[in-house]
Parts: sequence; structure tokens; C-alpha cells
Amino acid sequence: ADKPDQLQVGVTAFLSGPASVFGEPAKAAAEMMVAEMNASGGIGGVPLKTYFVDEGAGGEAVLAEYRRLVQDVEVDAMFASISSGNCNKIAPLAEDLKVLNFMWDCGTQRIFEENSYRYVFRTQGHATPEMLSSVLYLLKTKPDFKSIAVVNQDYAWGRESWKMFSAALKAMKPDVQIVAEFFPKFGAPDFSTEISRLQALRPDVIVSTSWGGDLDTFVRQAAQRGLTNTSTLVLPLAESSLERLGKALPAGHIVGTRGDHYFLHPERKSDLAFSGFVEAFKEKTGAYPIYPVFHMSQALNALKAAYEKAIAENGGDWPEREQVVDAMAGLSFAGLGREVRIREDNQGIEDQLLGTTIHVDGHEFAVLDNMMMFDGDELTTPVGQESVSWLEQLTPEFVGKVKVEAFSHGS
Amino acid sequence: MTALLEAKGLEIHFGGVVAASDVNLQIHEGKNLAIIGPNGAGKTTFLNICTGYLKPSAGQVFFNGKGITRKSPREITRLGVARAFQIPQLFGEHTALENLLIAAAARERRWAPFTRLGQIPERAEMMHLLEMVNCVHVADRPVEELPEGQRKLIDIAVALALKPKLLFMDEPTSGVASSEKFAVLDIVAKALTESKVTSVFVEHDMGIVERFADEVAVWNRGEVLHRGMPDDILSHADVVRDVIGEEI
Amino acid sequence: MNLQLIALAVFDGVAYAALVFMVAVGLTLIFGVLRILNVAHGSFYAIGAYVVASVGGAIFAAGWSPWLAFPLMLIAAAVVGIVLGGLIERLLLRRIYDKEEALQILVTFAVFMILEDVQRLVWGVQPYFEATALQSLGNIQVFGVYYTVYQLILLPLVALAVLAGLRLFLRHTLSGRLILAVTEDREAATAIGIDTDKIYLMTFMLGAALAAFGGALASATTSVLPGIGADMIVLSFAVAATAGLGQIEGAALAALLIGLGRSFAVYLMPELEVLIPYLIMLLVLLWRPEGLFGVTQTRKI
Amino acid sequence: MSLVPRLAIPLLLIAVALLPFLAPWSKVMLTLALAKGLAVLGIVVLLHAGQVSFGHALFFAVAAYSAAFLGQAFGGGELVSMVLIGVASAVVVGLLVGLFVVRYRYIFFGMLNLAFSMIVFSVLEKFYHYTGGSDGLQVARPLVLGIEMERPAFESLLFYGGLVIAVIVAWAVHRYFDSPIGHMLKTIKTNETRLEYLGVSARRVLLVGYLVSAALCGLGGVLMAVAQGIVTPEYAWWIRSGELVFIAILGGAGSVSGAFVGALVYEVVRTYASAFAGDVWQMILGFFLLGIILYAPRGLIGVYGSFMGRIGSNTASGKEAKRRAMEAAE
Amino acid sequence: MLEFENVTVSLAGVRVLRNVSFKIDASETVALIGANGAGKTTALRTIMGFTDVSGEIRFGEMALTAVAPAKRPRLGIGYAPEDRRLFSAFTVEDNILMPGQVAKLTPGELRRRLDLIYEILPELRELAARPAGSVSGGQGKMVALGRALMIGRKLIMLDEPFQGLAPALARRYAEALRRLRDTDSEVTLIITESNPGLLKNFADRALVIDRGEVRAGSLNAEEAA
Ligand SMILES: Nc1ncnc2c1ncn2[C@@H]1O[C@H](COP(=O)(O)OP(=O)(O)OP(=O)(O)O)[C@@H](O)[C@H]1O
Ligand SMILES: Nc1ncnc2c1ncn2[C@@H]1O[C@H](COP(=O)(O)OP(=O)(O)OP(=O)(O)O)[C@@H](O)[C@H]1O
Ligand SMILES: [Mg+2]
Ligand SMILES: [Mg+2]
Repeated sequence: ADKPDQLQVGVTAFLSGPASVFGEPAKAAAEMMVAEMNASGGIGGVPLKTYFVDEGAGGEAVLAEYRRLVQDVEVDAMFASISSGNCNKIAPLAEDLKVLNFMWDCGTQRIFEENSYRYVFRTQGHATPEMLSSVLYLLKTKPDFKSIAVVNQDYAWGRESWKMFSAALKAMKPDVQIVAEFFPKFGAPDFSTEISRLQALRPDVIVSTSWGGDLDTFVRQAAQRGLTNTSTLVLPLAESSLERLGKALPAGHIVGTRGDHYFLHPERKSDLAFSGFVEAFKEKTGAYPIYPVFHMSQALNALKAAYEKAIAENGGDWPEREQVVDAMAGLSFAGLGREVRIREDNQGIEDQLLGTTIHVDGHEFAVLDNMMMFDGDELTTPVGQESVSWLEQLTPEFVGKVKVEAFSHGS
Repeated sequence: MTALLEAKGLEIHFGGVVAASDVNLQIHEGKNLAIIGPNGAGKTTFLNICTGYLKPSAGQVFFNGKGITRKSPREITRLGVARAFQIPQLFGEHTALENLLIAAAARERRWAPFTRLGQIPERAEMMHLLEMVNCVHVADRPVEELPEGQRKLIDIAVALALKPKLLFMDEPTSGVASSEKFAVLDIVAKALTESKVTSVFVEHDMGIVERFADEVAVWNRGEVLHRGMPDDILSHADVVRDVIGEEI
Repeated sequence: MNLQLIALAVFDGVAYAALVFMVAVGLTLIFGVLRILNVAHGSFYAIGAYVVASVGGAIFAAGWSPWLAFPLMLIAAAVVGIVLGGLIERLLLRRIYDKEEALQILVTFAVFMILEDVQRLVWGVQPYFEATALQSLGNIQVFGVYYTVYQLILLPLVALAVLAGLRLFLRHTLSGRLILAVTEDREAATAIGIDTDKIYLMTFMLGAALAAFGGALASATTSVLPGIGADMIVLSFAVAATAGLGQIEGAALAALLIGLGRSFAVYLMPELEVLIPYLIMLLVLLWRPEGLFGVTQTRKI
Repeated sequence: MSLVPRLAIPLLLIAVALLPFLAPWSKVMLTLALAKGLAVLGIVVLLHAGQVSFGHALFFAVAAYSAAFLGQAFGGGELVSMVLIGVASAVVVGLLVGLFVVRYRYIFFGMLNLAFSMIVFSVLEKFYHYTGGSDGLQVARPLVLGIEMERPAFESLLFYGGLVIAVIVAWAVHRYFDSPIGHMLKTIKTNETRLEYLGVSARRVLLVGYLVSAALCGLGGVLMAVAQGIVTPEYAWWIRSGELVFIAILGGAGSVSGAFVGALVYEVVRTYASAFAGDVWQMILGFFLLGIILYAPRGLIGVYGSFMGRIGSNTASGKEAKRRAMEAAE
Repeated sequence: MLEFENVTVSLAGVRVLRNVSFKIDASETVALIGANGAGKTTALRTIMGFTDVSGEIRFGEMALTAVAPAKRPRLGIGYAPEDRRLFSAFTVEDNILMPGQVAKLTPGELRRRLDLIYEILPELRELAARPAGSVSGGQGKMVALGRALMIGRKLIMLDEPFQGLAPALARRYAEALRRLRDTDSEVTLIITESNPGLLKNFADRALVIDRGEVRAGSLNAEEAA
């Protein structure tokens, strides 16, 4: 095919509403990375152009805009989306519109477990390895705990993630006692009641997969009232809140990163491309990059890798759209983390990084120590299986068998 | 003479105010009964009880021999009792004619969703009613724009549109210019006789009472003090003192 | 459920009710007088919280005394009420008092939408958190559970003070009585010499300031981020309707019912938590169609 | 009606029907606008009675979820039965809620509707085992009278089918308004006492209106569900109800054609505002709404009317205009 | 005292008063008469500032149109609207007192005026503690009248004050008003009435509103017609 003037990409992200804590940094990152890519010749000599769609405008507006971008603007690829709900809506639409779609941030494991797609790919891991690695980290670092409680946001993610977390936990530690399950409503401003109740119950561990303002509020209120002294928090999404929480999140609590996403990534922090970007990002936005930024880098690099592979397979000529889709099969690429590989069900395989908070000089907020890196292959539900039932059949021995690499802060 | 409506031992109090105390009254078919009395005597309250707007704390009301004390205004209206109000109760956004058409549709129970209000068969009849109360020239004006006097007349016409057996009118002429009062009530009275409607009207204008009432009942402090023929009542010393007042 | 848990649930409920009351009472006041259901009320709440969180953050970082947090809240509430409330009343509401109810609500809805974006433009989307006020008062231990003095003692006291103050103002001062007169009949009030424009303006500013004050108080306990206003507003609606519109005491009682209902739900049946305000409202209105303290219409015929 | 507006409606219909040929992506957007227009018509019915419901999204959601459940139960389902069942369940729920809320007026009416919709909203979010929680339920493309359709054909069918249904429904509602019982609905706003004193139950009149409005919202909800392919609790959220009222006012309160014109304009403004002013689209809509209310309180239909009036006064009713001018000069 | 000069008032596009000019002197008592819908109420509401008006209205030396409606009562204008418009949440006495309180009369002055009002309208004493929302139609008229007397030191405007009053009462009030006028020679009274007979004894003259225009009329002549 003829080389186009531009490679057009539509990106859906929350630019309003509470989830804009993810969308805004991701958008800023996309703009920086695209500028950088274009400065070095774009993809196969073609510069990228991005269009942003606000997921905060509601499902309908997103879908309408999605269609407009695909059918009217005729973009070459879509990155959609942050919300799992939107991914659910968009996946079948993308398939019907025959447009290459990267689910660049949403975590729902269901999409490829319930349907198979040709045009839809996920350029990162999904919820199962995220939850499984959290359980494994907990069992490895605090094997003797007896009781656990959960405080999750009441929407699909909060519910689903707890379902997987508890399934894995019960499978690998059958004697664990679940003393309370709270699902305060999404965006709840106040967790005082839940905290009073938790103080009366005194569980050893409190898990929360909340994010954004909800997580910040919960952690602050819990710390203020001394709950963090009596229970260990397991916070699989807290990497995105570390900087905001500052000193409010004390040392000794478990933090996940939804992948191997960390601005002090132990293997990459000394790498110039990485540290240069982190600096520039901090410069531009005033904050360190958080996981959606990393996810965005993966999606962009996946696009680049796919086009380059397709160009190569097409004898150096610009590929047809379908050829790009074909090139996605088995693709490997790296963003600002370890390499990610696309599996035959279009799911990305990504390693998982977790750590425990410590406070060190030089940072006004908690950073990670006692980090563990888990292999995504081992933790991702095998193709053709359903996540919850796969997790349920794990055994306590799995904890010992699983491969981990350990890092400490500063190493 | 049969009693079309009969009230027995009605009692009602508002806080310390006695608005009805052992009210007994028979209303005879085919007659026009005027109710007079000082302000706050309980005249409107009586109408409110008879039409179901208020429930008495004791006593009963019978219409055509049937107990209606606990019935709602709607049910009582359906039995053939209509009412015109002291402060006109109209559909402000509708025109004068539409007000009457709605009443006619309610009377005939025209619920079918695809008939048009403006084309129901009672239209001519309603135009005639408007003519009767001298309001044809404002037939197509929204009643909220009409002055109080005309609204009162239309309010009476709406009540008449229901073809009631018994019509209560609360001060039908207050607010109607004195130059028109008699002419209008003449027509209303004629219509009442023609269609054999019994009427009860509260009135402060003794000229009107004299001319239109067949009987008069006098209210004071929640009680019926006197009842009788207009000539007798209007010259009764108590009535002259409390209600009519002497020329000073 | 043992006695200890009941006590804990009551403490939590009261603390929560205090905050809800602050916001709902402003809404009720505005409705009572202007007869406008102010959807933008949630925005005043949010902006009050933002102002305190951002200004507080800045001045405490600069080393000012943490006790300044309390006067700061009052000042922020007053500024939001007077400036924002005043502008909105003068420029917009004043032009729609004689319009239909639906139009009035929609004007405030539009203001709400605009203010949502204004908040994002001014404060961005990152959550703010400024708990200096809360921390400066410390914790107390009750039944083996730590509570913040701020939530357990200060908030309920402030709410009570606001309730008492408003009551006193409306019932026993001339201005308060004039407000009630204007509430009932604007033209008649003008006819006896009441400057109704001024009363509307003052009431709206006061109501807005109360909402902002609610937000200011809440900012010490919660993250301030986009969307906090929208949730607060539905809750205040429920409180105001349960209370009986324009009823100050009713708002207090309704807030308390909802607060306690909510905390008991969290203890007993967490699934019901979000439904509680609406269930309470339905039950109350089923039993008293005009709300807890609502008055039935005056006689018409 | 004079000649110009009489032609205006068919012309507008034709223009809308042709639009998808120019911009294919707009077909679904227009279908959604139709769906909302139907729901807004439901709001308009209640506005006639002077009542504003801030919870009508409830019926939108009930019908949409019924259709979705039906689709899931029968592995895809059938469009016609989805529409029927969806509307029927909206009417049933409308009856249950209506029997309660028609006892209330004005702000209480609005708030109670809000409360009911929030309860349903919360239940849809909470009981995610049945409802899919906030992610909602997928609505697979249903069969149409037993025929399986590809997406483009299906979308065309929805759009043109929806257009035909909307025209029929709009006509029916128009006639309803002009019927005695429609006029009685209007009197709930002005004087219920008198209505009762005509022997008519105001509550029953309002209940009929309420059921009509629930059915209309339900119809809109089903159309939206099948067009979107997914239903979420957001369908029942108060902002959605507010949006419906918003559109009703935008189009012209109480106006049947205004409901659709409003929905169309709203959808277009919203789509473009969120496309080209990504982070301030709410603000743009807000100012748009303020402008309409302050400067054209009778909505878009009112704007159109006075525009036509001005043109008309130069021709047909020139006499009238002259008379006014003379009066002004006096 | 009060002067209309080329005053035109339109309501909803209809001109209710057209180019009206008239003059009322201080301490005069004027009956404003006319058929239903003639514009009597509109004329009074115009003086209170509730209509859009073109033309000049002078009150003493002052251009009344330049005074905000809420400021007019403070000039000593009392107004009893035709439809009563009481504040139903307050007691009858509070209703009567309120205009005086708004104008910041001294407690002594308030008391004095209240006593005067009770003297003129003794029936009000009995109603004093009742909620104004519950009184009967006629009682409401009395309260409105009392309220107007509280503030109206210069000009009192009564819109059909006797409408709905039992004749005995109406007569007593007419008498009381005459006494008020006789004792307080300052005050000007404008009374609209569709039953001019009642005013015959104490109105100095009548103004007739007819088809939007105002002309001098006679109370007797009107009655005859
Ligand atoms: N709903 C109510 N609440 C309290 N008091 C009431 C109520 N209705 C009537 N009253 C009182 O009951 C008494 C009788 O009132 P009603 O309206 O029957 O008088 P009326 O004879 O019609 O007087 P009018 O000639 O002035 O209209 C009055 O004193 C009135 O204040
Ligand atoms: N809101 C309004 N819109 C349009 N026209 C109005 C409005 N209010 C009053 N009018 C018209 O103004 C005219 C004068 O009304 P107004 O009430 O002043 O008469 P009035 O002389 O006081 O009559 P009444 O003796 O019945 O009280 C009437 O013809 C009426 O139709
Ligand atoms: Mg009466
Ligand atoms: Mg008048």
C-alpha cells in the first residue's frame, strides 16, 4: 500500500471524573512519546497523530466518538480503553468495524476468556496475574497471618478482583479466615464506619484494590486512626498513589504496580532512555510516572513493533491494515519495563512487580523495598481456561514453586 | 317536600375555633337556599363538609338519602353535587371555553385518547352556557388573564356544566361589579329553574338574597341560628344587628 | 450485635450525619426561601473543600500554624458563599424567579455542569488532601477503637451550633422573620416594604456558604477530587425531601436518621448501605407526605 | 398550523433520514438521539402535568435490562419480543412506582422519582452477580423476525425502524394531549381542586400520564440497549434523568416535536463538544443550556416559531404587524 | 399628592391603562370605580411598582417610578391587595405588625398604631393569635386592611376592601375609615370598589376607569347605572 502522510491513532482515556488521575498522566505521556517518536522518524517514516476521547463523557459518547474516529476520520488504530466497562463495549464494536484495537489499560480478564477476537489485543497483563502475584507476595512475606478483611470499591473491578484474590488465597492458604468484606460505594468520601468496624475486628491483613481518591482517603483515614499499626495493608494498585499519599502511607505495607511499573524499576532505572523519560515526565507534569504511563508506552511500542514487523514481512513496503493485524501474532515489544509478548489469544504476557513500603531520605513519599518480580507466564491463566476456576485449583505448593527475582530499594 | 340534602349534627373545630357546632339543615329539592352570616361564621366550612373537602368530627350528611359524610369531593360530585367557589377555581392555562369543555368531558366520561376536546358533542351546549354568563367574548382567552369578576362567572358556569342536581355557590357575586350582579344572577337563576337544579348559595349582598332566595338560613359562630322565608329573616332583629347592619 | 458495636455505630453515624447536615441545611434554606432546588449546591461543597485543601496545603507547607486551619475554613466558606453565591444569584437566578420550576432547576443544573469543569481547570484532576485540622486535634480511644476528635466531637458540635444559630436567626430575629415572609409571597412582601432582592441574595449567599463550609470541614477527612459534589447533592436532596422542604430541624433529624441508618447498615448489612438514604426517604414520605417537619398546604377554598 | 411549519416536519424528517448517507458514522448517533427523543417525550408528557421527574431514567433502565435479560436467556433473542417485553416491563414498574408517586407533587414528585431510580441504580450496581455490576450486561445483536443480520444492516434497520416508530408515537402523543384526558393532565398543573370537583380523580389522570411516560422511556431504553449492544447501571443514574429533562427544556417544554429536535441537537452538540473540546465539554453544554433558558425559554421549537413568525409577519399577517407598529408609534 | 401623567400599562401585551392622567390631592378620599376588568387593581399595583409602566407617576415631589417597589411603603404607602395575600405562616397580629417592623418604627409607635388598628377593626383582636393561613375569606380581607393601615400614613390604597364582608361589618368599616380620615387629616385614601354605594358617605369624589381611560365620575350616578 501507499505510505500515508500520517499514522492516525485514537486514544480513549478518562480526562474528566475521578479516573482522570489515570487518564491525564497517560495523555501527557502519549504526547511526549509521540513527539519523541516523530522526531526520530515516526513509524516506518510515517509520523503519528493522536486523537483523544474522554471516557469520562460516558459510555455512549465514547462509542459515538469511537465510531466517528474509525468511520469518519478513518484512524489506523485505536487504543481503548481505561475502563473495563468501556473495553467490554468496544471490543465487539472494534471487531465489527475491523479496526486494530489495543486494550491499553483495562484489566478485565473476561474479554479473551469469553470471546475470541481478531482485531482486539491487550498490550499488558490482566487482572489475574495482578491478583495472583499480590497473594503470592503476601504469602511469601507474611506466611503466618490468620485473618484478612477486604475494603474494595463497589463496582465490577472491586468485586472481580476480590473474587480472584480470595479464590487464590483460599486455594493456597485454606485455613485463612475472612473476617469482613466491605464494598463501600465508588467514590465514597468517608470510610470512618468501616475503619471503626475493622478496628474492632483487628484482622492481620486488610486488602484493598481501590485506586485514586478512594484509596488515598482510605489509607489516610486508616493511618490517622491507627489501623495501619495493627493490620498490614495489601494494596495492589497503590503504586499509582504513592506520591500523593506522601508520608501518610507508613512503612511495611504491600504495594502492587499492575505489571512491572515503577519509576525506580530495579532493572531499568539506570537505563538512560528510562531515566531520561522519568525526568522529563516529572518536569512536564510535576509528578513521577505511574502505571497508566507505562501502559501507554507499551501500547505505543506495540504499535511500532507491529508496523515494523509488517513492513518487514511485506518486503519493506507499507503494509495493508490486515497485514498489520497479522503481524500482531506472537509479537514481542518493550515499553518502559520488561518485554511483553502477545499470546495466541491476543492477551499480553507481562511480569509483575510488587514491594513493601519504606521511607528513605530523598523521597517525600514511600518507596518500595523487598521487591519481587514474578514471571507473567506462570501467573497468567492458560489459554482456554477461565481465571477463577484456574485460581481455585492452585495448591499451597504453588507458593514455593513459583519463580521470583528479588530486589531491594537502591539495588 | 323531600330533603335532597340533609346535614345532621355536624361538628368541626379548628383549634379553639368552632366552625360547626350541631349543624342540622335540610335542603329541599327545587328551592334556592341562601346562607348568610357574619364573616368566619362557618358558611364555607359547611359547604366544605357537604362537598367532602372537610370531614366533620361528628355528624352526618345525606344526599338523596345516601350517607356521603366520608366520601371524597370526587365521589360526591359524581352523585350530582356541584360547587362554585368563593375564590374561583379554574384551569388557568385553558381558555374559558376549554374550561367548560373539560367539565363536560368529565361529566360524560369521555376518556377515549383520540377524541379531540374541541370536537366533543357538548361544545354547542357549553357555548350556550358561556353566553348565559355573558362571557362569550372571552371564550378563547386563557382564564388566568381574565379579571376576577369574569372568573367568578366562569366558575359558576363550570359547575353548571356538570348538570348537577344540587349546586353550592360560595359568594357567587362577590367581586362581580354591582352593575352586573343582578343581570347575571337572573340568568343563572333561570337556568337553575329550567334544569330543576336545587341551589345553596352563600351571600353577603342582601339585595341578591331578597331577589333570588326561596329560603334563608342564618349562620353564626358555627351554628344555624335561624331559617325561614327571606322577608321574615331579613327583618329579624338579630339578623339585622349581626349580619345586615343598620344604615348609619 | 452487642452494646459496644451499637455504640460504635452510633458514633460513626453521628459524625457522618453532622457533615451531611451542613450541606443539606443550606440546600433546604435556599429552597425554603427561593423555591429553587439548587443542583449547583454540590459544587459549592466541592469548591469549599478545594479552596481549603489547596490554600491550607500551601500555607502549612510555608510553615504557618496548623491552628489556622479552622479560621481558614470559615473564611473559605464565607468567600465562596459571597463571591460565587452572590455572582450566581445576581447574574442568573435573579432572572428566572418567575419562570417555571423545571427551568429553574435546569439553570442550576447548567451552573453545576459549568462549575464541574471550572474545578478541573483550576485544581486539575489530582486528589487534594489536607488533614492538618484533623491531625491537630488528635485521637481519642472509645471502646478500644480510635476516633479522631475532629470527627467524633468537633463536627457534631459545629452542626449543633449551626442548627441552633439558624433557628435563632429565622425564628427570633427580624431579618429571619422577613426571610420567612418573602418565602411565602414575594409580591406581598415587597408591598410591605421588604427588599426581596436583598433577602434572596443574602439567603443564597448564606446557603452557598453553608455548603462550602460543609466542604471545608469535610476536606480534612477526605480526598478532594472531581466528582465529590455530584454525590453530595443527591444525598442532600434526599435529606431535604425527608426533612420537609425548608425545614431546618427536619434537616437535622433526617441527616441523623440517614447517618445512623448508614452506619448500622455497614455493621449489619453492608449491601444496603447505599440504599439507606432513599429507603428512609421513601418510608418517611409514605408516612408523612410532606416530610418529617413539612407543613400541609394552607386552605385554598 | 400555517404552511411553513407543516412542511418543516417532513423536511426535517427527510433530512435526518438522508444524513447517514453523508456520514455513515452518524447513523448510530442518530439512533441514540431517537432513543433519547422517545424517552424525552415521556418527560414531556409529565411536564404537561407540571411535574418534573428526576428519575425517569429508571424506566429507561428497566426496559433496557429486561431486553438484555431476555437476550441472555435466549442466547441472542428477538428484536420484536425485546421491544414488547421491554416496554411491558417499563409499564409494570411504572404502575408500581406510579401508584405511589402520583400522590405527590412538584419537588416531592421529582425527588421520589429520583429516589426510586437511585434504588434501582444501586441494585443494578450492587447485585453484580445478576446484573453484571457497573460493567453491565452485553446485549448481543438479536434476530429480527427470525433473521440474523450483519451489523451495518442491523444498524440501518434500527435507525429507520426507530424513525418510523418515533413518527407514529409522536403523532399518538400529540393526539393524546389534545384529548379530554390529555387536557385534564394539564390541569394538574393549574388546579387539581377543580378537577376533583368535576368528579375526576387527579391521581388517576396523572397515573395514566405516568404510564404513558414510562412506556415511552421504556421504548427509548430498549432502542438504546440494542443500538449500544450493552446496558449499564448508568442508564438509571440521576444525571441521565437530568439529561432527559434538560433535553425536554432544550427542545421546548411541552412540545412533542421539540423532544426529538432537542435530542438531536443535544446529541450533536455533545458529540462535537466532547470531540473538539475534550476537557470542557460539560461547560459548553452548560452554557448552551443557560443560553437557551435565558434567551429562548420556549426552547428550540420556540426559537423556530418566532423566527417563522417574523418571516410570516412580512407576508401573511402583515396587517397584524402593521397594527402593532402603529400602536407602538402612538 | 399623587399624580399620573400619561401613564400606560400593558399586561401580557394588552394595554390595560392607556395614557392615563389624573391627580389626587392630599387628604382626599377617592373612589376608583369601574366594571370588572376595567383596570382598577392594575392601577393600584402600578402605584406599588408591580407593573411595567411608561409615563410619570409623582408622589408629592417625588418621581415614584424612580423609587424601587420595596422602598415605596416606607414613603407611607399602605396597600391592601384584593386577594389578601397574607403571610400564612405568621399570626394575624404578626401580619399586621410586619410592615411597621420593616420600616423600623419604634416600639412605642408600633404599639400605638396597632391599638389604633384594633380600635378601627375590633374583630381583629379576636383573631390576633390565629395563623393567618386559616382565617376565612372575609376575615382575611380584614387582616389585609389592618396591615395596610400599619404603614399607610400618607396614602392608603384598599382594593375592594368590603368584598366578601358581611354587610353589617362592611358598614362598620366604612364608618371606621371615615373616622380615620376625619381624625388623621393627613392621609389620602384610594378605594376601589365595584359596589360604590358603600362609599357614598365618605368618598370625596369618584374616578371611573373605563376602557383603559380614567375620567371623573359620580358615586350616585354609578349606583344608578
Ligand atoms: N383549615 C382551617 N384551619 C383553621 N381554622 C379554620 C380553617 N378553616 C376555617 N377555619 C376557621 O373557621 C371559621 C369558619 O370559617 P369559614 O371559612 O367557614 O367562614 P365563612 O363563614 O365562610 O366566612 P366568610 O364569610 O368570611 O367567608 C373561621 O373562624 C375560620 O378562621
Ligand atoms: N396577568 C395578566 N395577563 C394578561 N392580562 C391581564 C393580566 N392581569 C390582568 N389582566 C387584564 O387586565 C385587565 C384589568 O384587570 P384588573 O384586575 O386591573 O381589573 P379590575 O378593574 O381590578 O377588575 P375586578 O373588578 O374584577 O377586580 C383585565 O381585562 C384583565 O384581563
Ligand atoms: Mg367563606
Ligand atoms: Mg380588581
